[in-house]
Amino acid sequence: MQETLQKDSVTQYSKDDFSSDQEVRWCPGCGDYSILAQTKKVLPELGIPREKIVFVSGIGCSSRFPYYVNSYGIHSIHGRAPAIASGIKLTNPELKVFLVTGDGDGLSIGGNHLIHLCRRNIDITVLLFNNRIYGLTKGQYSPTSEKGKITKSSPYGALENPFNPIKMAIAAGATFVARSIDREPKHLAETIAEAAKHKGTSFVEIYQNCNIFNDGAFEQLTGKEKKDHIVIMEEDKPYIFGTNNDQVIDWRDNHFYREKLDSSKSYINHTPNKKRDAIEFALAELSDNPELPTPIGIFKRTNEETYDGLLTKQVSDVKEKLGNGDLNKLLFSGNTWEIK
Amino acid sequence: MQETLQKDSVTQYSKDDFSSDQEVRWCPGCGDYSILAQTKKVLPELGIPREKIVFVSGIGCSSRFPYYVNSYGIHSIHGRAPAIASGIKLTNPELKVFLVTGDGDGLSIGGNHLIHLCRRNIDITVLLFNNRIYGLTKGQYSPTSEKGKITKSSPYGALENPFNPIKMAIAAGATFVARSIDREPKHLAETIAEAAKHKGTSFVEIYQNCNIFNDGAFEQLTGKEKKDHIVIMEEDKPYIFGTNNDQVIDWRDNHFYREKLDSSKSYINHTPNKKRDAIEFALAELSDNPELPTPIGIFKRTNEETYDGLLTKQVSDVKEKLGNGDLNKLLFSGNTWEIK
Amino acid sequence: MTVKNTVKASEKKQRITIRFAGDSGDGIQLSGGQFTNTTALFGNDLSTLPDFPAEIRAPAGTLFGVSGFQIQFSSTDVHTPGDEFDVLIAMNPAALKVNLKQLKQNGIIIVNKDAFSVRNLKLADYDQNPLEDRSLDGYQVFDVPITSLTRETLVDTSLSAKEKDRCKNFFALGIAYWMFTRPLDTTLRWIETKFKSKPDLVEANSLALNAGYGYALSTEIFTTSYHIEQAKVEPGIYRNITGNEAIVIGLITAAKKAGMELFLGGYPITPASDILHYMSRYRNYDVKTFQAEDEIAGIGAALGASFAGALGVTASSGPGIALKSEFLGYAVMTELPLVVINIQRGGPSTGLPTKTEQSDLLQAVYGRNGEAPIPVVAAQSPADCFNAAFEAAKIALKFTTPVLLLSDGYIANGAEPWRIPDPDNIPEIKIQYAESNGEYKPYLRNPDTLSRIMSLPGTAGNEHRLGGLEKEDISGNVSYDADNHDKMVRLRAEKISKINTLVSSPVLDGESKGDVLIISWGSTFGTIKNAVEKIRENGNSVSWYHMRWINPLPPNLSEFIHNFKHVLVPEINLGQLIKIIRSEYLVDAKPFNLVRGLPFSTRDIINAYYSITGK
Amino acid sequence: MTVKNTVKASEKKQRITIRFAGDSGDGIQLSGGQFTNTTALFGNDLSTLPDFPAEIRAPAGTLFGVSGFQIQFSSTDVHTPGDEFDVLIAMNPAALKVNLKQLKQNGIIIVNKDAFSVRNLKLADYDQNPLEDRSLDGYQVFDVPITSLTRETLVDTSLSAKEKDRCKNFFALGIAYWMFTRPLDTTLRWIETKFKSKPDLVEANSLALNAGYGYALSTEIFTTSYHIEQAKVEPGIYRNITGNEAIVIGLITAAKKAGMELFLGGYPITPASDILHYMSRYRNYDVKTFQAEDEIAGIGAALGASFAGALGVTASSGPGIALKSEFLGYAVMTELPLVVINIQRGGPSTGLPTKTEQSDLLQAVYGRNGEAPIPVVAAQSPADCFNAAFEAAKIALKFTTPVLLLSDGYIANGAEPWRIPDPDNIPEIKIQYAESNGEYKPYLRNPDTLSRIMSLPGTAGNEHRLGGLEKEDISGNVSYDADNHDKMVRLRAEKISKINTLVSSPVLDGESKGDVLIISWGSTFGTIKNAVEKIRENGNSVSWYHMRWINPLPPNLSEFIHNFKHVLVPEINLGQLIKIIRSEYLVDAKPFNLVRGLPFSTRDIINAYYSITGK
Ligand SMILES: Cc1ncc(C[n+]2csc(CCOP(=O)(O)OP(=O)(O)O)c2C)c(N)n1
Ligand SMILES: Cc1ncc(C[n+]2csc(CCOP(=O)(O)OP(=O)(O)O)c2C)c(N)n1
Ligand code: SF4
Ligand code: SF4
Ligand SMILES: [Mg+2]
Ligand SMILES: [Mg+2]
Repeated sequence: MQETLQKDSVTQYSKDDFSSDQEVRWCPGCGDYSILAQTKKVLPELGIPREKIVFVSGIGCSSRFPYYVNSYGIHSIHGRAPAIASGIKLTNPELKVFLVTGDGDGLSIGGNHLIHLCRRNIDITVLLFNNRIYGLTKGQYSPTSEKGKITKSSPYGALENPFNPIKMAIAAGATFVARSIDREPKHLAETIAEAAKHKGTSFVEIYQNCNIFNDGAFEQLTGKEKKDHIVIMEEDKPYIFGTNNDQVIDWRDNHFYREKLDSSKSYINHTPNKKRDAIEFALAELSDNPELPTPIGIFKRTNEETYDGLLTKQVSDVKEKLGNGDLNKLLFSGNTWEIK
Repeated sequence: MQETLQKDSVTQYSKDDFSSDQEVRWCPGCGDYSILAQTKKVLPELGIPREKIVFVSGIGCSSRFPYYVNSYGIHSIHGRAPAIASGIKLTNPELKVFLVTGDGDGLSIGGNHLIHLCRRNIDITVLLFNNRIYGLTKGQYSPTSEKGKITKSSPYGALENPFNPIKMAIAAGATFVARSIDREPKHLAETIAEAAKHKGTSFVEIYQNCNIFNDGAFEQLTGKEKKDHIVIMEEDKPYIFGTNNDQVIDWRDNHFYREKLDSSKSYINHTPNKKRDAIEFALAELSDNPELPTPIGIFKRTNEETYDGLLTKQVSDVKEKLGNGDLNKLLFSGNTWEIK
Repeated sequence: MTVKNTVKASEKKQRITIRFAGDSGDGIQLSGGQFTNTTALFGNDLSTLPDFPAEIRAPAGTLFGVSGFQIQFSSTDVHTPGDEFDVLIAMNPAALKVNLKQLKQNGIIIVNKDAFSVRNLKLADYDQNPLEDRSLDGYQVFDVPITSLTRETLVDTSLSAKEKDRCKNFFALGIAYWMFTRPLDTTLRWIETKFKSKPDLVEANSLALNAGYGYALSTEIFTTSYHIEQAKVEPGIYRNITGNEAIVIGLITAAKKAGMELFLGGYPITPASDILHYMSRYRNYDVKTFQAEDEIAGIGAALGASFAGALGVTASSGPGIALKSEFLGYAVMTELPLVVINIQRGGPSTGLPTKTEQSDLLQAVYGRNGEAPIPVVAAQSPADCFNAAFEAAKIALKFTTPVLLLSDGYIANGAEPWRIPDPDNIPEIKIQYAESNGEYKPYLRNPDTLSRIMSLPGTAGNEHRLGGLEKEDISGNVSYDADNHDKMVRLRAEKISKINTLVSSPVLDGESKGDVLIISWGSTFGTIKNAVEKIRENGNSVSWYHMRWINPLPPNLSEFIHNFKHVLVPEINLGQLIKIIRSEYLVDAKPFNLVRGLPFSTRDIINAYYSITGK
Repeated sequence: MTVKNTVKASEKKQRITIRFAGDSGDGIQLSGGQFTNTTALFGNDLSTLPDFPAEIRAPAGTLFGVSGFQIQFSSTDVHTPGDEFDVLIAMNPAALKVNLKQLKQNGIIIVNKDAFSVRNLKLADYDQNPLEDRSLDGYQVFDVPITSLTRETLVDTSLSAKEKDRCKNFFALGIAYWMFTRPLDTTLRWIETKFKSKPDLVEANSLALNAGYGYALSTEIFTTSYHIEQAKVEPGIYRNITGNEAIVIGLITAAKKAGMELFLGGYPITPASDILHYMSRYRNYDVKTFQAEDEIAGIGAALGASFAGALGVTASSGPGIALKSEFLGYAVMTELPLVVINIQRGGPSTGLPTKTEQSDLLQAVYGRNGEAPIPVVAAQSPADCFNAAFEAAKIALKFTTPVLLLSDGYIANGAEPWRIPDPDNIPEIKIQYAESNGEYKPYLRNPDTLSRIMSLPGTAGNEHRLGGLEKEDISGNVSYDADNHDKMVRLRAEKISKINTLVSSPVLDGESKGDVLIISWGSTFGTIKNAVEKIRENGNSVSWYHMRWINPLPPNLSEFIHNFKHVLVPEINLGQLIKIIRSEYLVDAKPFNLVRGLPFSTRDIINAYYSITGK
């Protein structure tokens, strides 16, 4: 698709060309602003004409996103964005389709559609804004809220284990899986750009602060000591981190361990571009473990046939085999007889 | 729960005590018969009175199961058995709840409910009959059908990658995850028994032959050379298999490899009882790889708090703190005033 | 087998109904299909109905495992597969037992005598062999050892015993061909193509067919054959078609005539699955089918496809349609074209999945939150599904609206000859898209239809966003304004009423005043047509109005509905259309309802007529 | 601050409506709540309505960010929060702009003058300062520099500037207390408890409240205070209650009276979420709440809970109810008790989530596949939600059926005083379970109610299976039999009609014949009551029938519905109940509809009355 689009003489867009005429109506201070800004920064870099971009969302604060981007867009119903997005992409594979969703929209009511999208590997870029809360409905716990969390709907503490969205995306078969943070604008922009360029279902979990109902959910990862709690995964490099860049995580005895960096030793390198996912799965587990840093960056990126690609091919194969559909043939097929 | 139940003087049941008065109406030769037989064999061993057992299912050939078991039962609607089962278990934690579902019922329309059940770790035993086809609706491909499969709804071949149910259950957080086969009655009975005894969400994928619409889907694993294609996982033992018991799979360079057994070497042992799941995930991936054997047995078994247990505790904690609910208090709470 | 040449009688008949019945494994559907093709090519009018057991493959010989195929054919018009049959071909005791009550007095029974074993009799709950206990007195019974005769016929072939037995349906078919003077060539040709790669099967099946024919011709058992002359039907080229096939072809035709791709978002469910199956074969017609993870994703993908410029379609049955309710409301709000097909079955809930019913009408008209009007159109017969589907698509596209197309299990699986229209005579469906001028207003309307003027992704300058929150008139921006909401709610309703400018009202059959007006809809068409003819034959007067669009209501109905002493509304539900009729026209219409999972019989309607008139 | 002691006038009033308005951050809901409590304890009858912006936290000063709280209080009966208000307290220009059109002529405006900065004026789309351009002539405007006065009052406290500013709502409240001669003590006590752990906030807020009161008392700006006498309401103990609170309490009471646990399967959605929130606090009442992954799982879990012996409940709003359609049909088939609450909001689709509407009635009655009758009951006011919920639960349990309880955004968030019943006088809900005898027939019915006689898991010997396929009468086995199906479809319908043996018909208000009969349902109760009183005060006659159960229809309506020249059915939709009325009674009822996302005003109804009578 990328090729086709680049053939068009794409105007050199600026960030502002992607601002719609709608007033942005998130709470002041909401992390969604940063994600919007970075996305609008990335869009001109893709070299895709504005009219060939479609943003699809569900319902939630995050899902208001399409209103603010000057492209085609669909603000759909709660949890169902993957269905609509799939229909759009399969109908017109020339379009670049983004899907914006929240931890409630994408993992609670919409969980099934999302994993089926990943499984099918339709060429759609998913941005999941994870603020670990239902924002729009004013603060109930979500499938990514921590156990014990006290919210409007859990006055005595939530009893559920949270989902790890990265694990789910990997298990379901997404071919590009990454994580970033609203407060790391540069990393965020790069990650969105990489995801957007990937062919196949690309899934990006974005940690996002809801300063009204779940302020500070990612405090550790965005505060002063954040460098001790984040490890940025870079291809073919070991997992080094820490305020003084002196920590590393390494894979031993089938687990990741944290240790002090010893420059004389060699460590496992990050290699996201392969088909088997056990190590990626172990990386995904790190964020569940308070002792270990949370990885951000690209967990997995593999090149596989897309559903949309296969469908296009199937259509042309069948046309080649059976000839272009013709109404006469359609109507007069089967056993016919004439009455005079 | 087990304790409570065992206090009842449980009649010594036989297999037949669990046969209902309904005629079994699967196609002759269907793998479901074997699963029914093994389940009815296991039930008496659990020492649970028949009236405290509930079988809940969705819709599909597999989901007719509850009609044939003489216990309480619910044949619900397509995909929704986890919701009903959760409501039953949370209302009466004394009940032993089984959930019977198919690859369509449990992974297509019901995928979301199933992963949320696993995440919550409600004490329910899930038996997923995977025949890689929609049986009841007469043969469309399912989310576990292989790519390229030709069926009624995919005359030119299905374009989708299949789910790996074991991966999904692990990623979602089920605390007991296992696989067995309709044609391995002994293994099947043992696996169902272990699952039934587990406290928490136990998930068993059962490969099941649909001899009408997908005959031979598991040919390799049930045919003459099956021993070359199955590895039976046993706790604290290496993964040895093969018709002559001379093959092994071992973990090296972060992958599983197949090799000839060398009795002088030591191999990785199967240790399903731990919290981190990367190796289990790698084991789950084996069945996607035609070069490697398909593991059957228990992938994972960990002991974690159940949602039902936590809820019971929360209810009694709150009672302790606030006193038993009393209608007078309920009605006359808040700002009241009297008009004379 | 000793064969004598005998001279046999030949009788002329106007109309015959045959029921083939046997185990699911007996090839009943195949025999029925062959008889149908042969009969169609012979030039009779006809109508057929397969009748599957609910179980996939019930154990052989059981009552619930009986599979049936019914065909009515005639030298005059045929409207239904027939209520009762003249001939029952029963391949085992269970098939006899299940079907006997619908056989006419003195009707013909052909049984496979070999299948009346003790075991099979027990499976069929027979205490005694009905072939021996005189319980079949009053019928013309022909007990033929079909299995052994077939084996004998094939004794020289290389087939296994099991394979030989599987040919016995052709032997039985051969008997039927002789009895109704049908030529064998259509079926012989079919056998040749079908088993091309297995010459021994071609030989065996052909032998069996010929042997059955020969047996009937030569033995003394069968004395009379029947002749049914060609029907005087409209000249043209015909094919036999089921309702579900006709829907598929109708929609593909509509998409082609609109110059669009067709996109079906589906999920299997009885009795709608065949729409997904048939549709998936037409990739070369730019038909994309997407088997979604559930019904919600199915309609969602279809709606996304509509947004991207395809004709979005989704098909399901009761429980699946219920799941689509929320998305239907969204389609109303976004005003995107969409065809939603409901092949109704017995309800509520899972109900009777393989049976027919008309009980989803009020759900179709009202089953959504908020004021969410959706046009509803109902097909009346298998072949008519083509027109209904075409019209549904046309209205969806012309009025940028979801349209609900109602069919049901009876006409979805039933078949009848369809006079194939000349594709060149089918008018195009012209759609007006907005110009690419950077000033696009997504809720600007065509003043005639009140439809939105759409613009597809890819159109530079017309970038816009749709959503489910209330829209500001014209601009389409989100609006919480009170007056705007009232306006939009009324605009959406008014748009649906405008559909009457593009579709024509049904024509009243009969006088525009009188004693009785029957109002009906959907698949009861054929039965009621029969009944109306009979009532008139009996010298009574009746007028009949069969509705096509239930929403909006047809304008001409109000012109005469008050001119009758009695208004009778027969429905296969507890009274749904009648609620709408009474409310709209304040006429004291009376219901006639039977909710048995089965089509009405002609007699039911005639009785209802007499009971309302007190005659 | 210079303060003079002045002698002020005091005027008696019968009825006052005040609107507090300001930014979401201005503490409007809090001030309103305090004014309400004080007024309730003072002994006036009252009714309140909060009015939130659609956005969570809209930027300060914007028009769409205005939050409001309205209260009507009186020395006589109050039925609604009032159409227009006598007093508007506006904390910024946007609040003034948004609310001015509903202020009565010559009404009182109290504004925070400090907030009328250029920036805020611009945000509110004012070209000129309305305090200066004479556009408020015709109102009594009091422009008080509330922010600076508050700051001045708190100059000696240790609070930050921001914290000080947050006290300004108490200053404004103080003014209101003076103006309507309310005592300060209730609020002072509340401040003490609320900020127990922060003594400096206790001090500051109390100071601000007193200062506002003192300011109004002493300055010459305010000349008149108003006195509204205690209402003569029924003696008893009262509390103020919102509709959603009342539903929660009503259901818990029902569960207790039935000796059961209560299980709520929920999923958040505006405006129903508060039911989940409130319910989750009552763990010690054996209330289990389960926040499911979606609405379908919510109803499914509730139904499972019912099967296991709890009172299963699920609550949602339009789009969520649509998703539950399939499960509702399943509940009909399995005949399990279930209470389903729909807090209606503006539709279709996502529509207007924070606005009110009555447009889900036909969905409630008809929105399922197959013949799936469900009783439908509607609450009429916040406090009435208690009775409606209790009755819904009772019927669900007594008739083993799902029951749909309709409320809406208006009464869900609105509040009014509720005379608390004596719990001991509330009768028990007795449920008959089957004996444990090994002969259990799950579809055996109680001959009076036609309800199933249930048996809970855990009961030895009564093991049985339920499901969504058609059931054989009595045994409950799966049955594909045609006659059985017809029988069961009718039995399920008949059961619902039997509910009339247990609930009483509404009483007709007015003569049983005459010119005009108004028929209404749900939350329009208060407004229509006002209107009916006004119409009668004007010397005109009108009768009024407010329905509680929409399905089954109340038997007494047929006794008088034909005795009126005009039947008027006002609804906040395009006419839904009226469809049922016209169809059932064949009466030419006329609709009155406004679909503005808002409750009717009394004037709307009066006008509709005059327009139908042509007076
Ligand atoms: C069918 C349906 N159910 C429920 C809702 C109410 N609802 C709207 S958004 C939302 C959750 C939003 O959470 P999330 O996706 O995390 O988005 P956020 O607001 O946190 O960005 C819910 C429950 C709805 N609009 N529709
Ligand atoms: C809402 C709804 N959608 C669709 C169906 C039709 N349906 C019944 S079973 C089934 C799939 C069954 O597949 P699976 O769960 O794999 O069970 P199997 O028959 O293979 O055991 C489908 C699509 C239904 N009954 N209800
Ligand atoms: S509620 Fe939270 S997520 Fe929503 S806009 Fe406000 S800060 Fe952002
Ligand atoms: S269709 Fe397949 S799965 Fe269903 S009963 Fe028959 S053999 Fe079993
Ligand atoms: Mg969120
Ligand atoms: Mg299956």
